[in-house]
Amino acid sequence: MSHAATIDHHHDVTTSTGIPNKKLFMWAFLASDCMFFGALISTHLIYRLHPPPGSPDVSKIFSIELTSFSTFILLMSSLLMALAVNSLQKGHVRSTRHNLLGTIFFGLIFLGCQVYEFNHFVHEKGLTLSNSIFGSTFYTLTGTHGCHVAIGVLWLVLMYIRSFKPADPSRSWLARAIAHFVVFTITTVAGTAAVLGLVHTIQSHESLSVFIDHHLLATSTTVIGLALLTWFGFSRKPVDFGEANAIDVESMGLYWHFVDIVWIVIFTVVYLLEYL
Amino acid sequence: MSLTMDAKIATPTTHAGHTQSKFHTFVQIAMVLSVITGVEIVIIYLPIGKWLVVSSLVVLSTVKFLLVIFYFMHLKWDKVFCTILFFIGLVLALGTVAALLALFGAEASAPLTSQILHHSAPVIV
Amino acid sequence: MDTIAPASLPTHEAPAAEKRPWIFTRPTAKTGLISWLTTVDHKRVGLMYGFSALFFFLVGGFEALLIRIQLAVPNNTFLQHQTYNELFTMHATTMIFLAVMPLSAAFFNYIMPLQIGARDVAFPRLNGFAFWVFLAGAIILNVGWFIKAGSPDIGWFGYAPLTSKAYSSQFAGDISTDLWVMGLQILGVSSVVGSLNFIVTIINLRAPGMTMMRLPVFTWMTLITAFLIILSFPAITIALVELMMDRNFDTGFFEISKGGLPILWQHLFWVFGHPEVYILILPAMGIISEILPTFSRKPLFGYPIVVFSGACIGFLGFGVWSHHMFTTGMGAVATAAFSLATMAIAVPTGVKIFNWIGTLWGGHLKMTTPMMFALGFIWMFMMGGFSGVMHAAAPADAQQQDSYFVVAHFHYVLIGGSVFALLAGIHYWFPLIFGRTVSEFWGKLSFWVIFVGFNTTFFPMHFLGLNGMPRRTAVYDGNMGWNSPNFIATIGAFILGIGIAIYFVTMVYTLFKGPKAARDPWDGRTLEWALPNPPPEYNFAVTPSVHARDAFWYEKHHRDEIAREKIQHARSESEHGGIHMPSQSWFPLLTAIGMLVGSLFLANHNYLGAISGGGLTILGAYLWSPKAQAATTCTPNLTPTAKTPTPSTELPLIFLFPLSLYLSPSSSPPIPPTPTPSIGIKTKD
Amino acid sequence: MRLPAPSRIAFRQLAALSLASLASFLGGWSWIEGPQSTFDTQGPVAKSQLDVFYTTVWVTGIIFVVVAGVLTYATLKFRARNESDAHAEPPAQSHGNPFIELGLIAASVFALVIIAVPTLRAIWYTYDVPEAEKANAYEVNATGLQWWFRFDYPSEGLDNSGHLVTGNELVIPANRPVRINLRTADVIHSFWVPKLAGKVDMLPNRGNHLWLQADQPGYFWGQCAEFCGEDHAVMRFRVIALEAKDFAEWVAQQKQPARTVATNLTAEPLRIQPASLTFKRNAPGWSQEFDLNPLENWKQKQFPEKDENPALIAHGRKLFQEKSCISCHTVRGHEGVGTTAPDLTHVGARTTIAGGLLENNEANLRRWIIDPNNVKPGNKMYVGVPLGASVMPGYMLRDAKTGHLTPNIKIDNSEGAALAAYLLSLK
Repeated sequence: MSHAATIDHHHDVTTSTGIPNKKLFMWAFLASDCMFFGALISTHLIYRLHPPPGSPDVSKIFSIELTSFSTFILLMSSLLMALAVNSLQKGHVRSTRHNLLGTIFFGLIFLGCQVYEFNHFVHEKGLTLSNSIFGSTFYTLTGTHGCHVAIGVLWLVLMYIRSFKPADPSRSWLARAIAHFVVFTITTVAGTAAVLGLVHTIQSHESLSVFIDHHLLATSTTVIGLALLTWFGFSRKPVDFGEANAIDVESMGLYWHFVDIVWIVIFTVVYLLEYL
Repeated sequence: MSLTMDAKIATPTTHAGHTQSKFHTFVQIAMVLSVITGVEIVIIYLPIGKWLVVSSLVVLSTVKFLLVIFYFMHLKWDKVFCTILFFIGLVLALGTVAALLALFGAEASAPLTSQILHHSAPVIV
Repeated sequence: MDTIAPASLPTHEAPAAEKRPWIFTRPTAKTGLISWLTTVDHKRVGLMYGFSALFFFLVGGFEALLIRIQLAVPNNTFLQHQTYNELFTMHATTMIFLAVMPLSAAFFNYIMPLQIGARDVAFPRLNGFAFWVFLAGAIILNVGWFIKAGSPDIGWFGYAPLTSKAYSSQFAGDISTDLWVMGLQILGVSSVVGSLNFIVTIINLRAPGMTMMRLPVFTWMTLITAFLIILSFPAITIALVELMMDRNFDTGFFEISKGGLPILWQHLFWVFGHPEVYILILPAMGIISEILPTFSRKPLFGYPIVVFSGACIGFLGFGVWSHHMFTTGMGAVATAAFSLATMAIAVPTGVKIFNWIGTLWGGHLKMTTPMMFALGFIWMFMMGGFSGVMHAAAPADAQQQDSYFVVAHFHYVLIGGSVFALLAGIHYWFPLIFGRTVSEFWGKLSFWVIFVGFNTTFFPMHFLGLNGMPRRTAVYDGNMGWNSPNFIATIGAFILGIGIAIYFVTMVYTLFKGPKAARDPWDGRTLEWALPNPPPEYNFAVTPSVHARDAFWYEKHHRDEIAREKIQHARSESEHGGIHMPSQSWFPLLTAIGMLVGSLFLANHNYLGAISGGGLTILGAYLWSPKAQAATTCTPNLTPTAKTPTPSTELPLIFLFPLSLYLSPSSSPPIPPTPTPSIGIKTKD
Repeated sequence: MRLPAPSRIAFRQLAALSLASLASFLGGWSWIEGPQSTFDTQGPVAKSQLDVFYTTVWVTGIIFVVVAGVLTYATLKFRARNESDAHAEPPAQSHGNPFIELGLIAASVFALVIIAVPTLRAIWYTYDVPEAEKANAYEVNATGLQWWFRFDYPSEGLDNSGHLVTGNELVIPANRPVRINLRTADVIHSFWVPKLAGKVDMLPNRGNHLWLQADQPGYFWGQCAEFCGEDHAVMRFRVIALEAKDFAEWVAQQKQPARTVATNLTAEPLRIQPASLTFKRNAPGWSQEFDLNPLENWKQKQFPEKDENPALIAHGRKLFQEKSCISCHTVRGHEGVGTTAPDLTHVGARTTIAGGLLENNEANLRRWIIDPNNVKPGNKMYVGVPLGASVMPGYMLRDAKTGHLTPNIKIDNSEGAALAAYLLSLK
């Protein structure tokens, strides 16, 4: 596609309807995904409306504070996603990158909250995947949603890396992109471990040296990883990424917002209604 | 779309109507969404009728849902066909959920309680 | 094959070649095994769907014959009960998911883009991916025949709790049910991905002037079927996920001891399963709606109503699933509601039959083989439809459900309906796809043998069912009055088998030795017949513009107008760099292999292996994604005499033997550039 | 749709001939008059279902004749007869006629209404016992198990505790509505006695029911109609409807503990070497003599066998304990206490064994006891009953890991004869 021409983001003249193919694809996929979550939510609701004997007291398990926090986080990530699309539609690649990074960051926090929540429920509230139907439906429903978020984060990361593809095709890029991705993954894992370690240290009132003792590897990996990421992200060469890619980011955004609206439904149906 | 076979060069079109930034709109929407979420959390603790809580929760969630799909997901500015496409799936999904809940809610379909289960099937398992 | 850039071509944007490691070199072979493994051409993908579907059709047919041998006489010992159960499970699964659906997909792939005047589908690599994933699912489903655990033996419907570990695992390594779960899951991915592609293609890649109400009916039915697939498969995906969780992670979705409700499985299954019935029959109706007008030489009677009734069937199809569950004690109200909704669906179906007869009325009917199959379809489908109305009446269904009456009913709909139409379609489009003419004598002979064999097999089953014979029974006693109908049905099955054999032998013979077909041999009405046979890679040398519903018919009757337009279009297209074709890619195949490996490990409860399979999938998808801009440009030779590369003889060889690498044209002495001057190809990136 | 027949007369003769030969081969009405025929209705529920079926047959039949007639006419009238026809100018390119189409839609809707009205009426009628007769209805619980049926009579309490339980043969009062609660102990089964009522499934964790009524005494065949695993094909049962008086007698008889045959304890060791029997797999277990008058034969079965051998019976009773039969089977008043398998207190008075598969006689009992896997492959008596994670062994001990079977109980021919004699004495 020509990059030179001005792009009308709401009308693609090469298609019969004027809707870009990727957007149409994504909307059709989301229609299909509605049925997907519809079936999951029905399963959950059916078992909630007809609880089998021995179902746990759910309102004693849930923590509304944590869930509200992750709901808020997901809403904010949606905002950043919308802003990312908006920036790219105006051709602002750097601002797009920042918004993408923000979305990734919030997405990771949401996932972290979910991991913490699951961990908490399993170890402290005794709700496991197999010891009650509520556990089965709850973990499967929210876990499937979590998988959607994780896929979204992965997609965001790949899109972020894609935004560094040099405009000059003779420069080697694929190996660098893979390295970038690997560093991203390692830094995320190490960073999560380090932050958890820090929280744990503070909770148990231990000194910082204890933290360094136990989490030196994770911390140093994080620091090195962040440095590398900064180096990867530092690029002034012209890139093969711009207004024409707005449709790619927009389709990804549609997916991300959909994950958000599914959470809106889950938040109400699975969490809030339990408090009645 | 890059792989479109009959590629034509996009004719320069005027960005009628979308030139001004949507930045502020998006931020405002996000604030509204956060506020609604806050209201929802408060509502469940209010000492009012259960039906009122449930219906306000449904209404508020629907508002959030619609705000996200029409603004963040651009349906407001896109061809109406996208909206139709998505609503086909959405309506069928809602219909299926409603039908399933109604089917299971019917008296004839109530599951046996464990007590009856053991009464009539004391064998195997 | 090297890329050729004839000097005569205007050089549009010639960027420096991208630097890539050898492993990422773009495959460019146009013939030979690699060209098939990396193809993104909708026609080649369609052919691969077609040949694999026909292979599995024969496998499923063979399973059916074994079943019929066992039931020929009472108290037969030909098969063990267990084997019999595996056979009927796999017969249904194979015929539905591995034969009829992919055969329909073959037509969607091959014919639909031609009918709308497109150069390929909207996402060509995704299309290749859908096929490879389908093949992966087919392999997973059939792996059971070769391992100790055996094939799935739970029925194609897999009703819980028979699928739970307690009832299906005879020993720790019994993974037959897991294979069924993973196989169906993978097939679901393939179907949904393929359908999303078709939806976008039909909605977005129509030639100028091809409005929605000018779409050929087959394309319309493709669209509706694709919608049914994307909206119904999620239900079974979730059901299968829940079952998989039950089997692998001890959750309690369908586990009775934990208070699970097996009836929920039935609901989720039929929320998918009933639209699935229409997924199987709507493409067939589309094919019939193409064949009848062509051979009556007049337009389809009441096109808008046929289209609308198709959409209506699709929509109502989501609201009637519980009629498969009339005997599960849903309560009188639910039963009544689903009973009425089911009867309502008979109206749009009946409308189609009226319109087909209306199409015949006043036409000049040419009694060719496709026409015979199409007429046979109307008769058989009508009978299947009427027995369908009988089930819709819930009280009558209480006697018919799970009896041979139902077996008779859906075979009338699926063989007399779908398979007849698909066989008609193969015959109808054979000259276009392979450029050869099928013998009318052998075609008609095969039709009559199939027709007689089919009715001999399945008509007596109505009586068996009403006389109280339940389905899925490996043996029956000789005092029940079921002996002669069963014996006749078995004879009929063999006649049907002979008919199918005649059909296939004729087709294979024609493929290699048949006389060359003339262009537009049937006096066709839709755009695909405007192409030379077999169609070139880029389909239309010049994008057609459409002025009326039967676009090609209009072209043939307005030659001057169309010729003027063509010249204009050709000029404007060459100004824009000629024809852009997507380039081939290994990554759809790689991604699908990742899914195959991951699923096999997951079925084996080996989570490390499953994760590495998943990793391979992600790797494939990742390597695939940054190449989004890849496309090659080719310029068609507008002189129709030029020979274009034909897949006709190559594909079957590739499917039969890996050795075909050596047999296929690419391994014969290197092709000098001269035979393919028709297409100049250069890589554009 | 027309055979390219050389001449129509030849075609007609051929058709007539084949019809005639077909009719003789098919044997008249036998196609719809089997023991499980849905046409030969014997009660109001099946009758109502058949009436709906006939309505659908009439309506669709008439439509079929009309549409098929038009289709045939159009095919014959408009077909191209020769080359010039095929190459003639195309006919008028007409696109349809909305009035015809709407008219046909209206006609189809009308036809469906004709079907819908009786359908709705029958749905409510067949769903539950009519209000007026509810008080008179007799209640039974039927439970499906892999692969047999257990029948409980909750209203027939026993002296010490519990209520009457039988297996595979459901005895009901004739001329009285019977409400059957349908339960299952494992997978889904379906209860189907075609001559009395259509089927209703037995679903885990779900309380289904059906009702039926036999208009007169009779002996009815039934079968599981939902695929339920390996031996689904041989999961059968019988329903016996009796006059009120006979039924009361039967209940009284059944409430008694198992019959004990007086033994003359002459301490002489038993030496019986019965002729060994061989049975092919799937060999039929029914006889034509029995089918001639099944109800009468059932009644005969209620009386003790003529040639009872008390010593043999006593030996069988001992074996019944030694071979661990008692841990799965109940024989009220004798040693058997198990509940995972059919109650055998009055098994001698039943006409069938092995889940309605074999006629209950000495030879079949021996066949079933000696080699159950040959009669019903994979049955629980042979491979054991799963109990949670472990397996309660049957004739075989199953390794949970490999699925490998090692012998656990072995019964030879003479032991089989003794056990058969014992079981036949339990009237």
